[in-house]
Parts: sequence; structure tokens; C-alpha cells
Amino acid sequence: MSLAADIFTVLCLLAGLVFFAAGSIGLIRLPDPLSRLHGLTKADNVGLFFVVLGLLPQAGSVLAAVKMLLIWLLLQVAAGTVAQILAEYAQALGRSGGGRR
Amino acid sequence: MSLFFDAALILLAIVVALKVVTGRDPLTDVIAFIAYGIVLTLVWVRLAAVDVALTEVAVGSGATGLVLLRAAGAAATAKQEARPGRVTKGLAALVSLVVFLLLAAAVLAWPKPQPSLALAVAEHLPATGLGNPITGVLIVFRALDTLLETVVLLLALVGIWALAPDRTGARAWSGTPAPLSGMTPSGAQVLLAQLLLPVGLLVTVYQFWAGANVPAGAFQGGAVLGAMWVLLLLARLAPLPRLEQPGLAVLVLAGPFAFLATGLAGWVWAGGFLDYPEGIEKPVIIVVEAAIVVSIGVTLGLLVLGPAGPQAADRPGADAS
Amino acid sequence: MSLPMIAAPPPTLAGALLVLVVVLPLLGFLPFFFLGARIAERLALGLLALGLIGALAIAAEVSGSGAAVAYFIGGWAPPLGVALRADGFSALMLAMTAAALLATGLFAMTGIGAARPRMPPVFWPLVLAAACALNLAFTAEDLFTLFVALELLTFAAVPLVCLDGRPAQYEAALRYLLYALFGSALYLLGVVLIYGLYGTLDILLIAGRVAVEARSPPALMLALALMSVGLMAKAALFPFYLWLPPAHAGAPAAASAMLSAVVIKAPLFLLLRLWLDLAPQTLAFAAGPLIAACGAGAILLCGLFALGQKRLKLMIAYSTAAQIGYLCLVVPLAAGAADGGLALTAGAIHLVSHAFSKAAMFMAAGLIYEALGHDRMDGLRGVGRALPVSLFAFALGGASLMGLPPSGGFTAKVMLLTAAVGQQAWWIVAVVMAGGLLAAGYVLKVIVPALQAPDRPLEITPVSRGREMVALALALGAVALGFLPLEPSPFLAIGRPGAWAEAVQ
Amino acid sequence: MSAAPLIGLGGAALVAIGLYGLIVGSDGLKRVLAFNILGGGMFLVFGAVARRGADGGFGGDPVPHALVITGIVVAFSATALAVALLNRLAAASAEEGKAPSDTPGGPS
Repeated sequence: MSLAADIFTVLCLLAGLVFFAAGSIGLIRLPDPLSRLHGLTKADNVGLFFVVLGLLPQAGSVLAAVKMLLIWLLLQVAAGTVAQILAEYAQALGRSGGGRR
Repeated sequence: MSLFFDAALILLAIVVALKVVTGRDPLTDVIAFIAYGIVLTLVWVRLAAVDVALTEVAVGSGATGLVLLRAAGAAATAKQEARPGRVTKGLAALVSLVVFLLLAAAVLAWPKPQPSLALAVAEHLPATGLGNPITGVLIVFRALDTLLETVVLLLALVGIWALAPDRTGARAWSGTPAPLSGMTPSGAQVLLAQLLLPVGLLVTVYQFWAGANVPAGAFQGGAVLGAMWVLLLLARLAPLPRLEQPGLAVLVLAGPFAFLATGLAGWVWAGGFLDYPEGIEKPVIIVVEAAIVVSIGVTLGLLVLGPAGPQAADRPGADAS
Repeated sequence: MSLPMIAAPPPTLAGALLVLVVVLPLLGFLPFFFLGARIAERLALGLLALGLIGALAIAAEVSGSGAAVAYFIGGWAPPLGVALRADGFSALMLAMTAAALLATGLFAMTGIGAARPRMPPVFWPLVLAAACALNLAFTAEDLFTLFVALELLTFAAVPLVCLDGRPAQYEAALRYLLYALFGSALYLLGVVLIYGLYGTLDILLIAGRVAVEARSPPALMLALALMSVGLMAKAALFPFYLWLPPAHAGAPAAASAMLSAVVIKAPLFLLLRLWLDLAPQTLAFAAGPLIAACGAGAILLCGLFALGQKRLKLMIAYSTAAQIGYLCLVVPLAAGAADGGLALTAGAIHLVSHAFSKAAMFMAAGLIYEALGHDRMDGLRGVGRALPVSLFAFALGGASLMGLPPSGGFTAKVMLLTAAVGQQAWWIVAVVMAGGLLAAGYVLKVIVPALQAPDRPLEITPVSRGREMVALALALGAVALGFLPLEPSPFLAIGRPGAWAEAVQ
Repeated sequence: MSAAPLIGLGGAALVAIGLYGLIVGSDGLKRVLAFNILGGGMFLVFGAVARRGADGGFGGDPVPHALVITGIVVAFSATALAVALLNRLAAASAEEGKAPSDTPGGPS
């Protein structure tokens, strides 16, 4: 049982890492702010989901597991809002297409 | 393996710090500094100092970063001193290198076993009724430092308010500070503020209540409270405060003066300054901490807001509405 | 390994007074938030007067009992808790600070209209916060509490510099703040290293540990060096003097007097304590000449700069940067065993007499500025007839700087020279002599033209007689110190480490 | 080698970087940032001391932890005051329409 849980955790964490890596590469490689944001938030949200999912079996109690899920939820809200604000800021500056920053 | 992780974290902190120091654009530098604070937070967790990590992320990175962001715009227009020449840079690098080597030698030569007050704290903590040793040190063993620390915040506020431009009538510093952002808040921002407010208040109460026994405490709770206020101000869900309001003053002064009053009352009920009455130490401490949480939250928010700006009513022909 | 706890001192009235002189000034914040300027002023003066009474009571207790007064905050003994302690030297500093601050308060209060500080409800809490910070700096035994005291002092002093709200003042204040922050960072770094070595922050406990070590660990030397540089930056000691002249010269007169007279004395006092109380004697003996060299640099270079100034207030500010150098000369002489008591007495008298004379001079300069509308050195002819009391106060203060008898400056210099000759430190003798000549140069550069007849009738705005009297009283205080006996003071020996106490008896 | 000395060394490096920034900083904001970098490094050195001194069932010596919390709050206050001064200086210079004069003295 515990072996199965461990394998599940490792697989989920690895999956999460892949998404984080993809998001980070996107941040560096994509050309303009909006597509960078798009790539980053999408990939990171999914990546974090996998990390939290993987850690759930390792949480000692139900309460700890619920806390982790709440943290994930909170981050979803925060990341979504921040991406929205950044995008508006970029648009206001007229940098939505091309340009380095 | 964990040592590798620590080394990577430290390396990241060093790289970000170098970026802050050598960068050329104020805004980028400040954002890099906020990242520096977040990396340091992780290092503090690795040092098993969760209380410090919470303070670092809330105050050291969050509040400080917010204040610095407000300066980044002004820095762009400020008078630039001459950039230092090569000789200055070389000398500075040399001095820094020497300091690093000396410090490194001192760090590596620390006595073994490390002298520490951990045992002394463990021995006397039960007498305080608290479970969190750091709260014990802050509120009981070294209460004078903490009392004066709240005064430092108060003094910084007085100093900043004194920078307000002169205005006729009323008190010199009265009026409202300049808004935090010139942009109209987006729908998402307003939603975030509405969603986070109850969560933030819950976290504030938890931090100060649980801080007696687990990592957390008045300063961290106060910082979250202040952040919630700033979030409301950013989303324009709350009006900018009028600095001369007596209610605001009560909130700002509640913490330091409740602490001071408790300290002085110690002479009456426990035989000494900042001595807590035996048997009911914990309830008294909780009350004092609650006052500190509120004061810290309001004061941090006011420090971020800065002095009263030029007022709409002061400008000829402008209507406040 | 746990450190020995110190036995708790008996609860005495003087012990309670130590706490009260630190925390009661904090009441000065209340009028800022709630009450008007008039109440702020009255409350502040009341608290400053109470502070003087408290400081004198502490001095009387120390003198009467012949032992240091101590108080453990919350009843917790060091190393876990924080101790306040006043020996003879601390008690003297407390009394001097209280007197100088009360005089500053009277000077600021008796101003008329425009001559009063801008934003009085801000000015008074800042003065009281400085009183709290200074009293803490002179009594705290804990290195970290001292850090908090230094920070409080900085936060009280910086807004005072730019109270008039002019851009040049903002620049001076910012530079002051940055130097002060640099100083506190280095100081705290040293504290961290010391805690790493000894696991305590209490000066007495640390001193007890280092005294028995066969060889000082290198980390201790590094810590002492870092703390010294930090304190020097905060005290504007050469080579960190750059921030002081614009800051002290640009502030309102009452604030300048306070900043020059007492605020920079706190880091200097701590520098002396660091080397005379905490550092092992061998180390202090080795490092003493280095610190004295910085002092010599201050006396000679800043003295020369003072001589070259075209504005009165800037000249006085440079003179401050020069005069604090004498305290560095004290370190090697006081650390050198036998007649260390003489050198430390000289240093203490110099601290006090400089505080009184410099406050008097800044006040007089402020009055001259008020009367003339400027403080250009080339426009001072005839001031002697127009403002005789102010100029007399300035001249008396200047005489103490020069070291003319009878004055505290004279007494201090004679004792310093005696100690230097006794230890055959001839270069210190030379520096003290040269410093006196430089002081004579820049003081006479003001007084001689001021006594001459003006080229054309001066347009004088009348100034408050009460304020002139405050300046004069301070200057007379500096003169009165000249009647002290020329020997190590038994009062200063109270509660000091053994070697010197024996030498006095 | 445990984590504490490594983090102590890292703290020392950050102190050196902050010191370099303080010396070569070309404007007020840069110096304030450098001061905060220095402070962060210094606190880490203290944290390393605390970790090494862990005892009595605690993960670290609680006294340095408490002092660092105080230090962080004090550093924040200093930063806020410095930033307010910077902003005021910039506004005052803009009002005058010229670089700030450097003649001290003035009304007493």
C-alpha cells in the first residue's frame, strides 16, 4: 500500500516538474509578454496541481491534505489575477506584441 | 541530497543579489529584490526557522518590496550621481572580498559545540504559559526590545508624515496620502480583494492566536492584516484614510501603549516593569498581542501609503468629488 | 554549556528610575496624534524636566551607594533577559543629556513665530524619542538592545534634520540616514559574530569571558572591528564625517544644538565602552593607536575644514566633526593600565563640556542668523554690539573648544596631555596642541570681526532675550566644568572594571 | 558538512555583495536596495548560528530567531523612511524645476 502511494507520488511529482520546466522554458523562449504569461500560468497551474496531488498520499492527516488543497486553490486565484493585471499593464504600455519587455 | 538543494538555493540568492546590485533599471532591480526576499524565505525554512521565514516573506520581501516599488518611479526622475569609476569599483570589490573572506573564516571557525540560549529558553518557557519559544523571547524574556521595536515603527511613521508638504490651516500632515496606483483597478483585481479579504482576516487571527504555541505571531499576523488593507485600497474598495482621524490614531497607538501600560502595571501586580502577573500571564499576553497585531497592520499600511500628498481641495478650481 | 546567571539586583527606587527615564519620554507621542501643539510643548517640557530630575536622582544614588545601579527587565536575568545598568560614567551621561535636552526644549519654546521649529507637534515627539533612545544607549547592557537604541536615535534624528522642509535638507537627511544604516548594519554584524562566539549579548558576561581567554579568537577581533567602524560611521568620526556638516548645519537651530551636543555622543560612548569595558585589555592596547589615528585625522583635517568655512553654522558643524576626535585619543591612553583613569576622566569631561559649549554655540549662531537674516562669516562685523549676550555665549563656548582656562575644555585637555606625557605618547601631545590652535583659529575668525564696528549700520531683527539666556547658561555650564579638580574622578570610577577602580583609591 | 556552515558562508557572500552595492551605488534607491541585501545576508549568518545552537527540543536557538524578526521589522522601517525621503526629494526637485541646491544653512 505504502509502496503504491510512493510510486504514485514520484510519478505525479515528475509530471509536475515537466510542466514547470515547460512553463519556465516558455518564459525564456516566447517572444512577447502575453504569450509568455499564457504559457507560464497554464503550465505552472497544472504543474502545481500535480505536485499537490502527488503529495496528498504523503500528508499524515486529512486536515493536512485539505490544507494543501486550499493552498493550491489560493494560488490559482492569485496567479490568475496577477496574470490578468500584468496583461492589462502590458497592453496599456502597448507592448502586447513584440518587444523585449 | 538536501545539502545540494541548500547550495542551489544559496547560489540562487547570490545570483539574484548580484542582479539587484549591478542592474541598471530601478523597476527591474526592485522586482529582483522581491525575488531575493522570497529565496531568503526558503533558506529560512531550511534553517528550521519558520517564524523568521514568515516575517521575511511578509515584511522583508512583501512590505519592503511594495515600498520600494513606489520609489522606483521617483528614482527614474531623481538626480543621478556620477557613476563610480573603475578605480572606485575595483576598490569596493576588494574591500567586499576581504570582508567576505574574513567573515567566511569566522563562520568556519565557530566554536563546537555552539554556545546557545536554547536550553535556557526551554527551561523558563513553561513559566510563561507559552508554547512557541520565539514568542516567549519576543514578548517575555526580551520584551523591552519588542516594545521599542513597535516604537521604531511609530517613529518612522511620524518621520514620514513630517515630510508632507506644508498646508495652511489644520495640522501640517493632515489629508490623505497619494493613491497607491494611478490605474483603475481591473475586475480581476477587485474580485481578488473580495475573495482574499476573509481569508486574510482568518489568517491574521490564526497567526496571532496560534502564535502563542506554533510558529507565527503578532508581527506576521499584523503584516497580513496590513496587506489586506493595501489590497482593498488597490482595488478601491476602501477609501484612502484621512491621516488626522482620531480613530486611526487609536489603532496606531493601541499596540505600543497597551504594551507600555502592561509594562508599567507590572510594578503594581507583579513586582517589576514588564513582569506579567503570575497565573494569568497568557491571557494578558494575548490581549497585548492582539493590540500589537492591529497596530502593526495599520502602521505597516500607513508606512506603505506614505505622507499626505497635495490635496485635491488645495488646488484652485478642483473639486474633491 | 550554560553561562552563569547574574544574581538579580535588589529592587531599588534608582533601578526603577532607570526604566522610567527610558520609557516615560514615549508619552510624548500622545499629543502628536491627539492634542494640539501647545499641549505637546508643555507635556514635552514637563517630561524633559522630569527626565533631568530622574537622571540627577540616579547620579545621587550611584554616588551615595558607591555602586552601579541595575535593573533586570521583567525580572529575567541575563543572558536570557535584558539588563539596564548605570555606573558612574553612564550616570554622568544621563545627567548631561537630560540637561542639554531641557535647555534645547527651553530654547525652542521661547522662540517667536517663525523662529519656532516647523510642525511643533512633530518636533516635540522627536526630541522625546531621542531622549528615550539616548537614555537607553547609556544604560543598556545588552548589545542588541543597544542596536535598537541606536536605531531609535537615528529615526528621531533624521526627521529633525529636514524639519524645515527644504530640498537641501532632504538631501542631507537622506545622506545621514544612509550612513547611519551602513553603520547599524556593520554594528549588528559584529553583534552576530559575538553571539556566535559566546552565546550571550550581555556586555558584562562577555567581558568576563574574554578576560579569561588565553588568546582572543580572530572572530572577536573582526567583530570589534566591524562594530567600531559602524559606530564611527554613526558618530561621523573621520573618515566618515561627510554626512555631518550639511545635516547639522541645515537643521533648525534647536535641532542642530541637540544633534551636535548629545545625539552623536551615544555612538561615541558605545565606542569607548566597547574598547574599555568589553574588549580584552591586550586587544584594546593593540587597537588603541589605530582608533586614535582616526581621532587625530578628525582633529586636524576637520579642524582645517572648519577654518575654511564661509558660513557660521557650517563652521560649527565641522568643528563638531573635529572635536569628537579627542575621544578617540582617549582609547589608547585609558586602555594603558596605570593612569587610565585620568584619560577616561578627561574624555568624560570633554564629552560633557563639548555638549554644553557646542549647544551654546549653535544656539548663538541660530540667534545671529535670526537677527541678521544670514550667517555668512564675512557679514558678521558689528554683531558684538547688536547681540552682546549671544556673542558672549558663543565666545565662552569657543573658549572651551580652544582649551582656555577656566573651561571644561581646558580641564579635559590638561588631563589628556598629562596622561599622554605619562605614557610618552608624544604624537598625541602634538595633535592636542595643534587641535587647540586650529580651534583658536576658527573661533577667533568669528569673534574678532564681530567685535569691530560695522561698515554700515546693521539691520537687526530683534531676538528673544530668553533664548539668549539659554545659550549663555549652557556656555557658563561649560565654563563651570573648568573648576573640577585635575585628577581621576572617583565618581566615574564607580562600577568600572577593577584595574582602574584600584588606581583611583 | 551540515547546512548551517554552508548557509553561513552564503550569508557572508550576500553581506559582501551588499557592501559592494552600498559603496558603488549611484543613487539613493540603489543604496537602499544594497542595504537590504546586506541585511538579509547578515540575518542569514545569524540564522546559521541559531541552527548550530539547536537544543532543548527546538529546531534552532530561539533567541537569534526573535532578534532577526525584530531586525527585519526595523530594516523595513528604515527602508520606508528612506523611500519617503527619496520621493520627497524627487518631488521637491521637480517643483523647483532644477537640481537641488547644495548650500546648507538657511533659516534657523
